[in-house]
Parts: sequence; structure tokens; C-alpha cells
Amino acid sequence: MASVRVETKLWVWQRLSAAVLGLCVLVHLGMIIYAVQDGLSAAEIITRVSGNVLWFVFYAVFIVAVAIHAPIGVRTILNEMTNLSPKMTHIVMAVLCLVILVMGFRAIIGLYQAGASL
Amino acid sequence: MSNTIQVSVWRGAEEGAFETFEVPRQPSQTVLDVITYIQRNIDPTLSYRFACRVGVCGSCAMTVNGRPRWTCRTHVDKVAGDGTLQVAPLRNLQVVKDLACEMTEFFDKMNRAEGKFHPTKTRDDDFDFIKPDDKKRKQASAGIECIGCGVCYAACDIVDWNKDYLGPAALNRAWTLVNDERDGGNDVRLAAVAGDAGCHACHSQQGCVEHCPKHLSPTHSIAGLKRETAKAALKGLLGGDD
Amino acid sequence: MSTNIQIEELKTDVLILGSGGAGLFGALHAKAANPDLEVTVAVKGLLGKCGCTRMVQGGYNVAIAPGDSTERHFMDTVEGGKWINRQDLAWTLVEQAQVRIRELENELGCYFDRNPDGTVHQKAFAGQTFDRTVHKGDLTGIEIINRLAEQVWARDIKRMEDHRAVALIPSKDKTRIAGVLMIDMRSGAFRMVRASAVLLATGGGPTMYKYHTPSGDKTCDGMAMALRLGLTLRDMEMVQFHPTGLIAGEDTRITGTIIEEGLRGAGGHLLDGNLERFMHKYDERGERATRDIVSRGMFQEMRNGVTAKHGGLYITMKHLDPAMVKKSFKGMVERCADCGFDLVGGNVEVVPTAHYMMGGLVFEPDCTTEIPGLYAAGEDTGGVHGANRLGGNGVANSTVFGGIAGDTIARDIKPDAALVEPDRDAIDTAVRLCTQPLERPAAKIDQVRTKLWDHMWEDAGIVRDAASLARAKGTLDELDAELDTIGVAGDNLAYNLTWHDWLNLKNLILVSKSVVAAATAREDSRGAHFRADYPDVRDLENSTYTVVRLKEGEITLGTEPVDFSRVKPGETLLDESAA
Amino acid sequence: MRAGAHRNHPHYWAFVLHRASGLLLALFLPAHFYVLGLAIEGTAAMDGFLSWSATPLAKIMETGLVVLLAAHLTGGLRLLALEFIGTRESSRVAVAVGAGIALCTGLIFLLNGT
Ligand SMILES: Cc1cc2nc3c(=O)[nH]c(=O)nc-3n(C[C@H](O)[C@H](O)[C@H](O)COP(=O)(O)OP(=O)(O)OC[C@H]3O[C@@H](n4cnc5c(N)ncnc54)[C@H](O)[C@@H]3O)c2cc1C
Ligand code: HEM
Ligand code: SF4
Ligand code: F3S
Ligand code: FES
Repeated sequence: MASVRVETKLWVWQRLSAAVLGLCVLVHLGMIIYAVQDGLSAAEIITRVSGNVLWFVFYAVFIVAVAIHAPIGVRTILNEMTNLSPKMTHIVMAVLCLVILVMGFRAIIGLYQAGASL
Repeated sequence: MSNTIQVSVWRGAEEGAFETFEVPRQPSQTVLDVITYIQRNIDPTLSYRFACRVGVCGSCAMTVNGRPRWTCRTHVDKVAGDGTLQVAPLRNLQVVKDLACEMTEFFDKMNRAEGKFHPTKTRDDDFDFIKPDDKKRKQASAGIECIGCGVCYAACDIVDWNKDYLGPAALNRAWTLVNDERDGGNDVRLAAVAGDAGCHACHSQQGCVEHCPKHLSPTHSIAGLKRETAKAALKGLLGGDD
Repeated sequence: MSTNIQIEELKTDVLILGSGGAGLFGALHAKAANPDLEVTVAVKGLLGKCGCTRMVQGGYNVAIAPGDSTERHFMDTVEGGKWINRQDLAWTLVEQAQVRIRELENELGCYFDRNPDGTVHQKAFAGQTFDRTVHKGDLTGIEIINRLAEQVWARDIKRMEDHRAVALIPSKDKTRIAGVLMIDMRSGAFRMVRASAVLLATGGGPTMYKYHTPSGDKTCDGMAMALRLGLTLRDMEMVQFHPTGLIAGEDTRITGTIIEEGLRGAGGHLLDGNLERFMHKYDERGERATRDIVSRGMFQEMRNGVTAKHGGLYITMKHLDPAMVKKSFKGMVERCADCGFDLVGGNVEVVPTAHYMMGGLVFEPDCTTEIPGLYAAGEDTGGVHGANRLGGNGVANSTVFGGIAGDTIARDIKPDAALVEPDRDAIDTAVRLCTQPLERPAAKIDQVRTKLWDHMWEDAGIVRDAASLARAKGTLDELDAELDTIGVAGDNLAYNLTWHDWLNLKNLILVSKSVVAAATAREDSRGAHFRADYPDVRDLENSTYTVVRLKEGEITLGTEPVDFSRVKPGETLLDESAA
Repeated sequence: MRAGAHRNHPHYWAFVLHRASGLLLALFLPAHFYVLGLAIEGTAAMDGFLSWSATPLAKIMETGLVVLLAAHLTGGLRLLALEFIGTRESSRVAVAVGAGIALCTGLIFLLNGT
């Protein structure tokens, strides 16, 4: 059994990140609904976001929060519903966290810089 | 209304099968009475557990039509609308035989959750002054009438999925004690109920609340523990990694 | 002759029979006084879940309020007991209750109800001159037993759950107790548990009556085992009836269970089959008269024959404010509703119901008994309550004496002491008694139970006389003989409830015989014992109490003078001039 | 079949929905980032993807995801309220309201997009 303290802290982190995500998702959902109103095009997206620091910071926070929140959740599910060992689920959690961070930042950095090349 | 009911009853232990009996309907008839009728009149080898017959001891809980219930206070009308009844032993516990379960693990978990009083005074002292409308006293009172029937324990999927999980009843008891101002055991108790065998494993499924025959709310007791243990963890009070 | 059944043998220092207030306190105290003792609790069901201590609703009598006193509680107890209590026992009860209640609250964690100012609340209970009943809502027993069980689970105390004691086994030379023969109910196997000390705390329980309140596991096993060992029981004619039990036919286990006394206190009416009130015919206080008077009034009405559907009478709260009834009697209203009765707006059929046995094993204030090594406490014992038990003195009795028994055992017994050799013949006899039905073709036993219930209720219940008791005696002999012809299917003994029903009946019939014998001997009416042919209390100054023993299969009877060791009838310990 | 009848109550369904939506979102997320990441390789590839995403099938999937996100959000807020504020009576209502909001969000998204 994993450490009580670690488990408790993971729980706290998941709830904290959920609270942050709550705000992010509201804003994000608002934005997509607004954005899809007249059909998306890549150019549009990019013009809207590239070089916009505020936008970048917002999504950086979003990604960090998801990278904390989702892997912890996935780990719980794996612990409860599969036969994977606790060690294994811990590794999955860490890998998922990394994947989200790397891919997330790759995407927003890309979008942020894309405008410059237009 | 037909004047008999078809009752299928679990026979065997972990391995077993349902067996069907036909039992006459009575105006005043609980599920326990139906089971008793079978044992007294049809199959004398049927095993089941009961004691008080009035919802006090929590010995008679079984799975009735798929739901955990106390049987001594479940009127047949409430559960056998279609004239059939399926009775099985309580889920998540080891079956002794037929409908009787072994509850040792359930009680061990009460103990593991430090669900026992840690005294700070002795028999030579007077009663503490505690006002009935004191906030903590009220919180303690909210969960104190648990009869340990195991219904909530059977209604919770986490108990099934996570064998170490202490379960709603034990955690509810722990929360009652956390709010008991006379108790001196909260350091050990919070460490005992934190983590993935304790309160943090609960996903608020609320099957416990839905089924508790005493209308208690283990979910909210557990939520209380989540908050208190999290605070303790952040303050570094839960001790080192074990 | 020796049986060829293999009997597993276990050893422990202290063996406790029963997990009510008496048993659990015995275990905790023995362990606390000497942690090196190996203490084992054996119980017919699950630890803390069976027995009657759990079912206590009203509460716990104790003189701890300013203005109350040990003497006052004592006088109430002795006057309630109609002067046949053993006074040193009654004194120990009222004095030690004051220690035990603080132990329950401060050391075990019972969270009793408080007054608005934060002091402990004590309510009124019938038959007392002071409001001294400490309680936790109307579920005091759950609070007490849950807290006790928690402490037992937390300690190094062995548990033998689903183990039924079937015989107290003496040593080979019959000078002391050697252990207890048990049936492991889960497998059906016999086990001989050898011990230096045995605490008998199986809690009596008058379940030989058609209508009764105690839990289903209580069938006078302890008293029957004591009789078979040749020990003396006293006051066996004293069976308390509670006026209002539910009645809903013989096919439901709800029949006999209690409807709270407070309902009558709050203005509830008792009605006959024509929906007319009747209690004022028997007492000017009407429904609010004491338990015994109301029970007798109801019994008389039922004899008169104007009854409700199941042969009982009605209690109704219809004329009262429904909101009040719902609020003040929430638990009762829910319990009735779950079982299909409407307590708020309807008439609920009720009947007096057998509740408690004042009589039991003769024992000393330190819980020792006639035979060394055997200790007793709780409802299994006699002498504390005399002819009537005050509401609220029952749980005080089991917790006070259970604790004392634990202390005494720790005083008397050394850990790991050499165990005496059990009397093998006694074991064989006991095994044969239990296994004899298994050797006969299986047959139904239900009719024996029904007959026992009916006849005890009719002939040896609330109202008795010489003729009815003679009838009862005859019936009991017949039923015993009938039971001895009935077999039980023995191919699977694991959790075989029907086998245990047979054993239960065997014990109930034996103890019923002692009730009938004692009731025949007492030719006056006192407390719970009412003789239609001797309706008055006679010769209070020279009061005697009854004793019964089992000799060669027959109940023998005696009477002993009461020793008024503290106070005589007509006197009081209270300084009335000051009050 | 009577097994599992103990699961048939709103809170349990809320749990199932929350778990399923959380898991699907976690799986979808890397895919989502992948698409956005294509921007690095140039807008053409991304436009290709975006035009695929205008197909009805893709539309339904996207709508589904928005519903999932909204459902997980409302369910999550409900849980946070329950765990940190200790809300009681309202939680059954909250389950219903949450489901409602999630559906509405999806609908708005669907209608807006067409
Ligand atoms: C409905 C009800 C309400 C009551 N209300 C009150 C009240 O308000 N106030 C009050 O003071 N008193 C009340 N009483 C009385 C009180 O419950 C008893 O006086 C007291 O609790 C008896 O305690 P005990 O420990 O002797 O026996 P119990 O608590 O009855 O325990 C007996 C134990 O022995 C076990 N046992 C029995 N046979 C065997 C065997 N053969 N082998 C092994 N174990 C065995 C049983 O399973 C049980 O665990 C009430 C009783 C009832 C039934
Ligand atoms: C993009 C976003 C999100 C992803 C990928 C995600 C993913 C997950 C996953 C996989 C779980 C585990 C589910 C389970 O244990 O049953 C989870 C749990 C949870 N999520 Fe999210 N989530 C997201 C956003 C949110 C938001 C916005 C909130 C709330 C405000 C939230 C609140 C929660 C909570 C409270 C839990 C814990 C549930 C429990 O333990 O019972 N999540 N999430
Ligand atoms: S919380 Fe309710 S359901 Fe669970 S054991 Fe206690 S009384 Fe039974
Ligand atoms: S059912 Fe189980 S998941 Fe939590 S809310 Fe109750 S303990
Ligand atoms: S028999 Fe005691 S709760 Fe049902």
C-alpha cells in the first residue's frame, strides 16, 4: 500500500487542480462556442492567438493543471479497475503527465509562434 | 394480489445457486418472516442470521432484489410488488452458509479506522459539560446511531474494488469521534483514515447514503475526514512515508 | 459409555459466555486488571450484535444528580422489588452504578444526552421517586454496546463468535468448574473450552412466552446449564411483562416487540376490540398506571374476549396532535410504518409481552457462585431486583456486575495456571443430550414451540393460580417428552438453525418448569407475580424467596427467608424529616 | 437480472458519468494537442484536419466531447462542493442540473456550428 501521506497529497493536488481547471474550462468552453459560430479555419485560430501573451499564459496554466489533474485520476481508475501493480499505475501516471506537458506545450508554443511566420 | 410469493434464495457459500420456494403471503410480513417461514416449514436446513428483529442489532441484513437491506424491518409489500423476491447474502462479506455472513473483516476495519474512543478522563471524573446545540456535538450526533449492519458496506463498489478500503461505516464512526470533544485520539485517527485505504478512496458514490436504513450519511462524514486529513497532511501531521 | 465424536479441545484463562453488557464488561475488566490473562468471549451470535443490552431503549438508572442519593435509589429498588431483593446486591447495584456510568461516558466514550446547560440529562422512568435515568435518545443500548464492542475489538481479547455454550463442565472431582462444552455453530462441531474461570453472562430471556421482547438468540441457556450442573436458581416465578408489545399474528417475528411506554405517558389510549377505553376500570390513573397493573388489566380484557383481529387490544394516538406524535416518537412511528402499521393516525394492535426475568442463578456481590471457578452476572442472575425490576435497572445491573465479575476473576485467577481435568462423563452426557435428535428421523418441531408459547402464556403468565400452574406443569412434562421423540436432519450440521431451535426448546422447557414450580410455591402476589387465588401481598415482614434446583431430572423447590440486611419493610433509609 | 440494483440511483449514475467523461477526456487530450501541434508543421495540414472536422461524423464526436467536458465540469464542481462545503440536500438536484447544463452546452455548440 502506498504511503498515506503521498495518497493524501495526490488527492489534494487533484482537487486543487480541479478548482483551477473549473475556471479554465469555463473560459475555454466559452471561447470554442464563440469560435465555432462561423466555422473554424486554421488561419483564424492562429491570428487570434499568436503573439498574445495573455492567451499563452492562460493555456500554460490550463495545461499544467490538466497535467496534474488527469494523470492522478487515471491512476485511480487503473488502481481500482485493473490488476496493474501500484508501481505500474504510478509510472503510467508519470508518463501521462509528461505526455500532456510535452504535447500541450508543443502545441501552444507552436501556435504562439505560428503567427510570426504568417 | 396473489396469495403466495415466489422466493428465490441463495444456497451454499461463495459457490452456490438460487433455489425457489413458494411462500404464503400475510398482511404483516417482513422479508425475515418469509425466510423464517421457509426454514420452519419447507427446508429446515436454511441458514440465516438475525437477533433483535426490530432494526437494532444489524444482524439480519441481506441482499433483497439486488439491494442491501435489513430484512427484519422490510415489509414484503415494499419489495415484492411483482410477487417475487430474490434473497442473497450481503455483498462484500464472506458467506458462512446460505444467507449468513461472517462480519469479522467489517469490524476489524472499524478498529483499523481507530473507530474507538481514546479517553482523556477516568471514571473518577465528572461528565464533561457539552451543550446539545454545540456545533461539534451536533456533528458527532449526526452519525452516532450507526447499528453496524454492513448495509452501506455492501452498497459501496469501492469496497469491492479496493480490498483495503475501510468502507463507509468505519469512516463514519471515525468522523463521529473526530467531532467528539472528549476524545484524545485524533492524531492517530487521522493518520489511520487518510489515503487510498481510507477516506480518499471514496468517490462519493453515495450508495451508502441511499441504502443506510438509519438514514445516516457516511458520504458527508467521509467528506469531513477528507478535509481534516488533507489539512493534517499539509501541516505534515500525518507522519513520514510508511 | 463414551461417544465416538471427536471433540476439539481449546484452552484459555478466562472464558466469558455472552457479549451483552455483562459479558463485555467482564472481559474488559478482567483484561484491564491483569493484561496477562488470556480472555476469550464466546457468543451465540456475533460479538455485540445479539442479546438484549443492545435493545435497551429507555436508559440507565443512576443516582448522580444533586438531590438524589444512593439511599433513594436503593429504596426505590427494594420497594419496587417488593422486599424480596437480596439487599447487599441491590446496594452494590445502586452504589456501583455511579462509578460505571462515568466509566461508560469517560473511558468507553458513550455520549449520553445532555441538558441545555451541558450537564447530563436524566429522565423520569416509572416507579421511581427521582428522575435518574441517563440515556442516549431512545437507543441507549446501541450506544452502550457499540462502545463496549469497539474497546473489545481493540484489545487482545479472543473471540469465538457463533459459538453456543451447551454445558458447564465440572472438574473430574466435581469441586470446581473445568470449562464449557460448546458447539461451533458454523461447522456444527463440538469444542471443549477449558478455562480457569468461566463467566456466565448469557442473559436469561423469557422467550418461552407466546409474546416476548428479547432477541431471538436468548433462550435461557445459561439458567438451563446452571440447573443441569446442580446449581440453585432463585425468584424464578418473577417474570416481568411489558404492557405494550406489537401483535400481528404468529407468522411474524415482529409480534411481541416493544411499543414504547412513553406513548401511554404522552396520552395514548388503550382500546378494546370495540374501540372503547377500559383501563379506568382497573386503576384511576388509567393508561398511566404501572406496568404490572396495565398488563393485568389488558390480560383481563383479553380474557373477556372483546379483542382485536389477532386477539390483542389497541393502542391509539389518533386523538393527539399528529405532529407531536411524529416528532416525539419518530423511531416508533418509523418502526411501525416499516411493518405496515400506522401509529400516528391508526389503531395499532398490542398485547402485554414477556420482557425480563428477575430470577436467576444465586450469586454473591463479588459475582462468585456456589462452585469455584464459575462467576455470574447480568440477567442470568437472581436477587438484585426482587419481585420486579425497575425500568433502567436492567442495564445498570448487567454493566455493574459484569465489571465486578471481571475484577474478581482477575483477583482469583493467575495467567497460564494449570487447568483441572474436566469430567469426561459430564462431557459425554452433554454431547448425548445435544445429538440425540440427530439420531431420529427428522420431523417438524414448530408445534412444540407453539404449544409451549400458548400454555406458558395462558397458564403461567400474567395471572396464575394453583389450577393453571398444575396444568402448566403437566403440559411441560408432555412437551418435554414430545420433544424427545422429534428428530432433526443431521446430515449437515453447519449453521443448522433447526438443530439449535431444538436445543433452544429443550432449555426453555427446563427453565419453564422452574418458573412454574416457583410460581406454585409462592402463595401470594408480589410485583410481577400475580396469583388469582392469592391476590394480596402476604406477610411482608417474614418475606421468603423461592429457590429451585434440578435433582435427577426433577425440579426441587425450597424457600428461604429474606435477610433484611439494610432495611426492614416499613422502614426507610431516607431521612424523611430532612426531605 | 437483479445483481447491481444497488447502483441504480442518481448519485451512482453521476459517478459513472464523471468517471467515463474524465477518462475519455484524458484520452482525447493528447489527440487534441496533436492537432493543435500540427500548426507547427504549417497551416495546410491543419486546415486539412479542420475540414475533416466539418464532416457530420466529426461534428458529432466534437459535440460529444464538449458535452463530456461540460458534464465532467459540472459533476466536478458538484463533488468539490460536496467535499469542501459539505452540501447535502441539494446534491440530488445538482446531479440533475449538472446533466442539464452539460446537454445544453452541447446543444449550443451543435447549433452554433451548423
Ligand atoms: C427491548 C428491550 C428493552 C429494554 N430496555 C431496558 C431499559 O430501557 N433499561 C434497562 O435497564 N434495561 C432494559 N432492558 C433489559 C436489559 O436489556 C437487560 O437487563 C440487560 O441488558 C441484560 O444484559 P446481559 O448482559 O445480562 O444479557 P444480554 O445483553 O441479553 O446478553 C446475553 C448474551 O449472551 C449470549 N448467549 C445466550 N445464550 C448463549 C449461549 N448458549 N452460548 C453463548 N452465548 C450465549 C447472547 O447471544 C448475548 O450475547 C431491555 C430489554 C429489552 C429486551
Ligand atoms: C480537461 C480536463 C479534464 C480532464 C482530462 C479530467 C480528467 C479526469 C479524470 C481521468 C478523472 C478520474 C475520474 C475518476 O476517478 O473517476 C478526474 C477526476 C476528477 N475531476 Fe477531472 N478532468 C478534467 C477537468 C475537470 C474539471 C474542470 C473539474 C472541476 C471542476 C474536474 C474535477 C474532477 C474531480 C473532482 C475529480 C475526482 C473525482 C473522484 O475522485 O471521484 N475535472 N478528472
Ligand atoms: S452507516 Fe448505516 S448502513 Fe452503514 S453500518 Fe451504519 S447503520 Fe448500517
Ligand atoms: S458508497 Fe462508497 S464511494 Fe463513498 S460515498 Fe459511500 S463510501
Ligand atoms: S434482526 Fe436486528 S436489525 Fe434485523
